[in-house]
Amino acid sequence: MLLTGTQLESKRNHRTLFKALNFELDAGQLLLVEGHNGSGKTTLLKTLAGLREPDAGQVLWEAEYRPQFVWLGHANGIKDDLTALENLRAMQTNSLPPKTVLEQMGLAGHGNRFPRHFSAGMKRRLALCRLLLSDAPLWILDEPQAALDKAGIRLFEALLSGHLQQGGSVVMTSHHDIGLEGQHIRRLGLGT
Amino acid sequence: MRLTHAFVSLLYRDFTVAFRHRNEILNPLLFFSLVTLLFPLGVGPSPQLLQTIAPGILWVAALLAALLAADNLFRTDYEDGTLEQLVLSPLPLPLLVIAKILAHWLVSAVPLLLLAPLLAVAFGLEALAIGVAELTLLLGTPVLAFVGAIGSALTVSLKRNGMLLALLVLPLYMPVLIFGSNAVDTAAAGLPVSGQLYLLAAMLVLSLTLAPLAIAAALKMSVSQ
Amino acid sequence: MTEFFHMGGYALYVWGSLGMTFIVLLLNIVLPLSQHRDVLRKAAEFHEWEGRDEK
Amino acid sequence: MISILTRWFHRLASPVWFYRIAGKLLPWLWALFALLLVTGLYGGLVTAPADYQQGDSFRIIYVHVPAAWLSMFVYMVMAVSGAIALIWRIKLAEMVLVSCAPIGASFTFIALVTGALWGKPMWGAWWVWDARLTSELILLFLYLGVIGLYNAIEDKRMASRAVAILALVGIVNIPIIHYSVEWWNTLHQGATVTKFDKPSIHIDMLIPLLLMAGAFKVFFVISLLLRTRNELLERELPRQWVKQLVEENAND
Repeated sequence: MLLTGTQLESKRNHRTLFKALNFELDAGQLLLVEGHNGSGKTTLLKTLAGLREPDAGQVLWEAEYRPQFVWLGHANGIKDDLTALENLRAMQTNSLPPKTVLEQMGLAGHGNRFPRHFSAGMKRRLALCRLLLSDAPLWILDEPQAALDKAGIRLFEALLSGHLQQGGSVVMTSHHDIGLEGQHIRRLGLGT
Repeated sequence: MRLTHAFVSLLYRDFTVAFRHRNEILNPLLFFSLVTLLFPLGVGPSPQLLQTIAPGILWVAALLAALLAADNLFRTDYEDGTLEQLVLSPLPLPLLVIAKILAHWLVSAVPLLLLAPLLAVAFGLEALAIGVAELTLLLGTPVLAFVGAIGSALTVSLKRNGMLLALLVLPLYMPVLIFGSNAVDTAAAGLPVSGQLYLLAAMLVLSLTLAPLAIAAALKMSVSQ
Repeated sequence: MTEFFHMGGYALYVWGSLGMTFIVLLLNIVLPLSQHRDVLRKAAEFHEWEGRDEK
Repeated sequence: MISILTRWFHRLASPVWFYRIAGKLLPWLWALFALLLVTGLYGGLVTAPADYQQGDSFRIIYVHVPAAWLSMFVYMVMAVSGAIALIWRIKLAEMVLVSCAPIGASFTFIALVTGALWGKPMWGAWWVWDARLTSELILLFLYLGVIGLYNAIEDKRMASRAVAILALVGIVNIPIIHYSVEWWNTLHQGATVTKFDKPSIHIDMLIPLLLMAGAFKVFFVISLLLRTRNELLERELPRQWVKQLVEENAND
């Protein structure tokens, strides 16, 4: 098992976001975290990413420590004052040419423009380039499809299935349904 | 190798972002000169008086400019999500923090160093005192940047934190102010200033080694909000 | 006795310091005690409310 | 030996145990405080001879000096519990850290006001830029910074971590601030001759001073226990043991 969460609990002062949470995730699988707004989805993802410590319980990794992973939060993690290509070079950890990644995400020709002038959907696509610019086996994504148009969502789902087929794994939250065949997906409901 | 590459590229990136906001680089400078301008209006134009209080004024103005600049050191990165990515980077956060603060210092404090002599002349300081003032500012402003960054990292996740940042950081600025302005005073009186300069240098080394650890811990705390 | 209170002419300063000190000390006892009462009341409300949920 | 220590250490961390122990200790501490205070004050105000130079106004040191000592001691306790909270994540250390700040600020305030009240008769000025008083004033701002930061962050666990970091940064800076102010003061010595160090301490002047210092330290522990208990109840409100506590409290 790549990742197992045992008896996880997280609180903000007295408000318990989640309690006694158990789940597992194996390589090649996607864990879809669902729940209404404020049910602690983002907090759970931050706990998995190590940005935040759980109040109780623990996250166990197959290789005792957290593998390399890509994090995508609500915020895009891109600088409005760097050109799209400069942003890509900043987030890059593998050696893929940024220009081809830009084209792959449907942003061809915008390389030297500033994200400040991009639409929300284009900014999200630029942020999603982070997934292609890293060989990390694990993706932790917080509502990656936010602000994406239909074509963008299809593009993103293609990325997902490609990553899963290569044995990668994903933990993500989403309000849209995921257009993948069911066998890869595990679901985890919060705030029931 | 990956570390120096990341260090340099982060430094370069922050530099380009700052340069794309050229007008914002002027803010600390305008603030610095305006504050120094206030004192003659307040205490009167008599040259002897201005000459004696000039070191203090220059240093208090530099202190306040550093405090003002410290506030938006991490704020934009926090809002656009790049701070999260920086904290999650596999490279040691304290070192990346040093790169960020070095870029911040180059952009906000170095122009100040160029402007200070002009204002010092306006206050009637002679060449030697101005030279020493430059030296103390050169040694002191990085300390102000690092200590300001600790306060900024602790309060970046808070909505309105202007006064709190000043309350946290100004007491820690006081030793730099004491030795900085006094060194210029003593130089103006023609006495040796090596003692003060060594102490400023010691504070610089201390903040260069310890502050990044506190800043990294504070950023991890702020990002987890 | 009045000689004692006179404090060699410094009565204002000596008794002023002592008085001020004890006011601050008193505050450091009275405030926590009243907070203690408030917290217990808050806890009582919380648990009493909690109790009604379980029934 | 180690196993006893670690067991004790972990039991200390369990809230119920701490709450009960604090409750038992308080009456004894009150008795000790009263004893030390009465003997200290009696010694300081009655038996100790008047100072040949300052007359009876020197008696203010029986409040000023213990408060100044304690204001430093409390910051150190704060920094140590901050370090424990950061390194071992012990909740109780976070609560002690947070409860120390207001007490430290109060004693710094006492030291400042009594310092001014002592300075007035001797040098005719309410405020004297003396090295010790100036350091004390800066220490007050350090405490206010800690209190300000803690109240500015809503999530109490994050606030405690932030305050722990600030307390450690503070403890590193306190010696630097102290010696630079000391140096700054001797440098501008020409302005006002301020000989603020304690007058030549005669034995029956010293005993009450130590008694008063002891009384203040015991008082610090009392106020700390009271505040930490409140912090404990606040944080552990939904817990079962708080429920029983409330019920116990209701019927007696």
